[in-house]
Amino acid sequence: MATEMISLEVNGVAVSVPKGSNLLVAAKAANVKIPTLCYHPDLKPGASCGICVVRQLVPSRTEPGKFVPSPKLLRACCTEAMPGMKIVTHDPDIVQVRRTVLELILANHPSDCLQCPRSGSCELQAIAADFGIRDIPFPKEVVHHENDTSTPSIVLNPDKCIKCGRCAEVCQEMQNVWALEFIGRGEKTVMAPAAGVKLADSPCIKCGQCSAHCPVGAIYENDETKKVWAALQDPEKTCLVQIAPAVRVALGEAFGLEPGALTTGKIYAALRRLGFDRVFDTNFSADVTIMEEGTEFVKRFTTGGKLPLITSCCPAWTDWMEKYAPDFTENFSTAKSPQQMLSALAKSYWAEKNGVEAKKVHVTSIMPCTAKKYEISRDEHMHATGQQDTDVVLTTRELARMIKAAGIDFDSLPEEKADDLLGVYTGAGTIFGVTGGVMEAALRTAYCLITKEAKPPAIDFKEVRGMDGIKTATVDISPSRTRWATSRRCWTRSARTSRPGRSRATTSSRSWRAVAAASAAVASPALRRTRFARSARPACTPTTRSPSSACRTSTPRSRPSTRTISASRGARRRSSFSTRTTRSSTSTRSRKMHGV
Amino acid sequence: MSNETEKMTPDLRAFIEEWKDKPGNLIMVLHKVQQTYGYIPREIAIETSELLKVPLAKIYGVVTFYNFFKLQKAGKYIIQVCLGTACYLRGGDDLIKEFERQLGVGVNTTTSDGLFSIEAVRCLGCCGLAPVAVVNGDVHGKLEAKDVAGIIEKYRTLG
Amino acid sequence: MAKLTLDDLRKMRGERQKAMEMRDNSNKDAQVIVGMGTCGIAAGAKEVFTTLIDTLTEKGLTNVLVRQTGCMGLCHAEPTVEVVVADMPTVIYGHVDAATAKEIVEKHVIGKAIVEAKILEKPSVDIVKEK
Amino acid sequence: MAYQSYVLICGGTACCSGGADNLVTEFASCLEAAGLKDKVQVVKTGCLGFCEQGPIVKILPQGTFYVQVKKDDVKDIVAEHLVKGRVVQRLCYDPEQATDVVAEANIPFYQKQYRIVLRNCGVIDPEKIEDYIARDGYKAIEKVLFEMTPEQVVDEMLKSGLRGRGGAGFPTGMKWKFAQQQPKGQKYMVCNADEGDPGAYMDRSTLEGDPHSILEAMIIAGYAIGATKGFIYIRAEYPLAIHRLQVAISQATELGLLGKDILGSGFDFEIELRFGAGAFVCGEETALLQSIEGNRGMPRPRPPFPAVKGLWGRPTVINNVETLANIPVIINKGADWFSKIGTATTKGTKVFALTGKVNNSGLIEVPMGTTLREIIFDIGGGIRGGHQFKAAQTGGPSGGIIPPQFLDTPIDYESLAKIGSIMGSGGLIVMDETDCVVDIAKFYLDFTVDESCGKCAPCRIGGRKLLNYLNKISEGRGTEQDIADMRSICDAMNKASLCGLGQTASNPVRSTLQYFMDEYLEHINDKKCRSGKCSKLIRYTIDAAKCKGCTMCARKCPAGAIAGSVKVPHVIDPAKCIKCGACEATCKFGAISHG
Repeated sequence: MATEMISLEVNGVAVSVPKGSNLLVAAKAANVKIPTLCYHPDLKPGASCGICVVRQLVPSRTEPGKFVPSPKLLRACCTEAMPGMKIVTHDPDIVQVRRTVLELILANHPSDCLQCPRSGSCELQAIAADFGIRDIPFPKEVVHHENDTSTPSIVLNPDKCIKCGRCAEVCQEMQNVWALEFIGRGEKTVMAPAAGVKLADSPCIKCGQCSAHCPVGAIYENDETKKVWAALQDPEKTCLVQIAPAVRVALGEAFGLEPGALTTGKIYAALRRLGFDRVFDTNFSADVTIMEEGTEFVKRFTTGGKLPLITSCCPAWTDWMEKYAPDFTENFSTAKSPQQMLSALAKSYWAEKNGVEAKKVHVTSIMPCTAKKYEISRDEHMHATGQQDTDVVLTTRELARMIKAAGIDFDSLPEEKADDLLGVYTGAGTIFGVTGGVMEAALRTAYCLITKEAKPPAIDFKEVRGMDGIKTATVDISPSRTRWATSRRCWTRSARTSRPGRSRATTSSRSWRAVAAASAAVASPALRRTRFARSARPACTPTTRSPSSACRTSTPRSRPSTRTISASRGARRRSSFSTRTTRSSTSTRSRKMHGV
Repeated sequence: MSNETEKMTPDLRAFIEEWKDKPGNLIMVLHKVQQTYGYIPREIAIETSELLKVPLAKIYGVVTFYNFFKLQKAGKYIIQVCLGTACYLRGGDDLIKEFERQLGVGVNTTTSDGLFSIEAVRCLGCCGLAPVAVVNGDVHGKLEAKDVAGIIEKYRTLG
Repeated sequence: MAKLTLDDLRKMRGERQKAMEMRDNSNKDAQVIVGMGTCGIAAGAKEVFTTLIDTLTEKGLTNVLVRQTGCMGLCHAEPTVEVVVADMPTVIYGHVDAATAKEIVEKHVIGKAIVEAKILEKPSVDIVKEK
Repeated sequence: MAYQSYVLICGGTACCSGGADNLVTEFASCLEAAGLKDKVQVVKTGCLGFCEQGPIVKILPQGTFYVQVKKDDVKDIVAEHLVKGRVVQRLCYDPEQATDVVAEANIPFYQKQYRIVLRNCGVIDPEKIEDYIARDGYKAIEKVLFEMTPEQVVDEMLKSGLRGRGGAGFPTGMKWKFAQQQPKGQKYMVCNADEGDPGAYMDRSTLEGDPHSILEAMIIAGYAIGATKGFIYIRAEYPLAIHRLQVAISQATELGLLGKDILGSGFDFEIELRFGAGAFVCGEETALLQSIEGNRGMPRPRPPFPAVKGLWGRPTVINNVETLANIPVIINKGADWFSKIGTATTKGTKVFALTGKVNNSGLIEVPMGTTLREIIFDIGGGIRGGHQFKAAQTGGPSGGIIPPQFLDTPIDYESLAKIGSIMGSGGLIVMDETDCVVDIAKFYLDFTVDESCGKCAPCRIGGRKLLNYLNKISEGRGTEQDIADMRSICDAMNKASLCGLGQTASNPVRSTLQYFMDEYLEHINDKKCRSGKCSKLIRYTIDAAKCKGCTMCARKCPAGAIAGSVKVPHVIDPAKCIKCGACEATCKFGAISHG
């Protein structure tokens, strides 16, 4: 269906934009980029900063046929372009208003740009530079709050917050987590978890979407580069590093390469030059994960285990499930995430082979997601080798900073290779990096394992109409048909539908459950019908044999289920919350949700 | 103060059940909570969140947005001093200061004996009596700073 | 009560109108109407209301109706009391306290003399009666 | 035995100073002479409100009004009026129009108040639906439901020229029309009873005094736009109004005036109450809707307007209490009748909560076009305590301050806007020379800073900055540059804020800067507050002529700011003085004063 176009006038220029576009889009069509601060294209406009104001020309009341500037300004971000509209994007008055608003915001901002983690990528800094703000006429007033450093992943610095609300929007509407909310009113508003708790005690899943969307330095990833520098300097330590699939694409951007440019070989080279003793690739353990998960699926599929099988690679996702849908934790694969597998292998298999004491091995992993920082210490299973398996997690941004701090000229680095043995991988591992990749890889592996065919068919995922973010595919593992579902945005979906009687949160989590249940329903009859049910035996690959126990959160036989794990975590949290004296009757879910 | 554990009363539970499926119920339910306990206790907020299937963050977002809802238990006697325009012009501000001075606590805080808390409110609608202070529903009109001691004494005697 | 039809409503209006015009809701000779809005109550209208009833009971008067109404708008003079006695002009008293309430019953309702000093004006004409 | 006649003599302050006391004795002696002593009662009353024309004498039961009565006139009134029953023409307010009976209804003064909205307030028992019905209540729905199409109802509203009384004055009929034109389906009718202006309580009184008129109007509106569900969003701070509404809703439901198939017309309509929870910003339409939906009351951008996308995304009309109270009358008496009242652009009446430094504070209703002077001096009885009128404020925290030169401006939306204020919801605060404009601006800014939802940067930060500047000025630390900075903040707040609260929050500052710049400059340059409100600028001085050197003040001074030896006049060091006033209170000789 062709998009309906509408015509309007921007600065006297006739433009045509798709129906439903906002005035930012319309202005762009007239070669104007209206300055914005709170607006983010991923999110519903919050309309909070007041920077993107524009003027509409309205029919004159006194002189028919003539258009006059309306005294009121419109916000371009949240105003829909209407046919025949006449918009002025800038005049001296508009620019002055924008400047004053900016000055007001800056008057309440610490402006310690040099020490700010967002320096160089801060949207406020950029817009202040665009406007050439040299001094602020209004008295400076910064209300000081404590930073929230309770999680290993994310730091909240309320002093820098401009209350744009992006973090709450992404946390609530996109991630359906509800860890952050506007708390308080007026000038006392802060973006914080409910009930006065710290982020670690909130439903936060450490996914880092808030920090990724924060325009300023109010929410940022916990910087741990110092720990890595220290390890690199420690003569006692053998420093290993692993890089996750998604990093190889994202890092290039930090060095001004085209988005999507593959820089794998350069990253290996850079890591060696930073002083790492061995450079491994998480893709290797992604392969292991696929074998584990694929095998587990085949086992459950053929012998009647809990289905559908849900991947447990993403710590934010597992955290979310434990908090919001604990009844589904048994559906989790018991396989560890690739990061944890590689670290465990490094400190057991690799250390043994190379005659290094496990406790002298230091594993740094370079990951795309802040939740990985939390995963490494989330429970006892992350200490499979007797000490914490992964020592430090750095995000892509942190690695970029290390490379820059070392002065390494990234662009001109040669392409190098990763180290054996934990550095080789297949195509299945690589596709982990793309959304839905885990599913596809697991599916392909399972297909091969079940059908014993060497080459899986191409899998075509289709988005289910009306359910934004959910993909399904049907694979014919002759004669049964298995349905697969994956969600698009990291691990959850955004539900924008809202109707009376149901809050968005309810609608969204209900639909999610509906999908999960639906896929379970489809998978089960298939299971009964399959003739491979008894005959197919899981094939073992060499990689899964010896280190297998290190790669699982627990052995299948005596496994304390993930549910048990979560309950024990819950208990730990409960005891740490001192104001709560008696145990209420609320379910595990609510306790976990509320971080009690 | 608020670290005593409140239990959900059957009456409140029934109210929540009744309102559960009505659209836009949250604020009405919170009114009922506040009416029951005098503030919004944390445990009750959590239970309400569970019963209404509303995220706790949303409940706190709402509670902290509206002046009417309190997260701390207020004093036995709530002294509301009107700061509507008429009362302000006729000295409402001085009244507040006098109450604060005599009770030794500021606005929105409670005396250590748990007896009094002071609130500044906007227009109680008795401008003819300005300046006005209301103590647990009793209106005291046309007040002057010198009347403050008497009012405090009256309720202190009641205990 | 049963649901009204259009005719019921009209009939009801007709009957009540007559009763209101007679200023007599239940064959009473006099009516004492107390302004009981928030402002009136804040200024002490409840006390006035009970004093009126008590005094009437005390005097053994059963032919006087005491009823409430909303705010007349005379906030500076709350509490206000309107007294309707047959053969006398309708009078509104302002700043009524318990003592005045007693006086109203004794002097105005019984003695048919207006109580001094606290009389107010009706703030405006009645548009419902205006045709 | 009742008296034949009653002579009411206004005993208000103004009339007494005009000689009302003499009139009482004069009447007594004249009546005695005429032998009417036992037939006529002479009563000295409270203020009858018509102070400009005092002393006033009113004769009951005829209701004849005599103005500017002098001692010599008394014998004429007794001889002519009380003995012969003839009106004394020359003493009537307007002798031209005087007929035999000059009743108050015929005197223009009493038409200064004209009660449409408040027609039943103070007349009916609000908890008796029968009382309301007797006063033409639910007559309008008879007409609407049985004789008119929804389009005709909307047309009638458009024709009447009724504009929203919530503040901005948007034509009510237009609002209804937009909602009516939306595709069929669930629509909502909302009554905005979240009256938040400090010093305004018109809606509360209306709801308390005449709740059924609001229900009736909502049924009419629901029928016109095609809504079957209504919500009344009311402040939780109004328990009595809530109670009376609950009583009214249950009575109306019981009689079948609400609910299914109203009066057998086939039209269904139900009303639910929703409580506010103490947020001024929820008076703003979109914030109000957020609040009804159970959210934080943060305004959202318009368009889309609620009439297109309102509650839960459905077309919704929001009218405030006063607007609604007009509607049954407009239907009953017709749009033509209504549109004859008021000015060219603004029809009908306006209810004001008249408070502040005025003698007769209260709730008044006047036809649009009445001047501020008439309201303050005729109806309000002038300024309290013989003080001077300094300014009036309309529109509460969103409004502006009106200086004396505009006292004769006829009140309507346009003319108030022209002089830098707004109609607002109806707070009308009168100030005298003891009020300081900087202090007033501070009061309103303090309010809006407290009540800002915090969403928009211009309002959240700008409001606080303005308040800080005002504090600085009131403490004598201001500079002229501050004024320029304040102006640019006002401008940015006005133009870049999302909702009405933010856009208008700077109005008290803008208008005081416009009309009382000299006072701001006095605070800044002379460190002086002429009204003595800004305590930091007060200067205590000792009159050397009166000071006996008793040393009491020096001993009392907590700051050690007073120096002097025994029996020698003392001196206050203004640098040390903390303006506590202890010295002034202590001095037995009245030697210490402040200014």
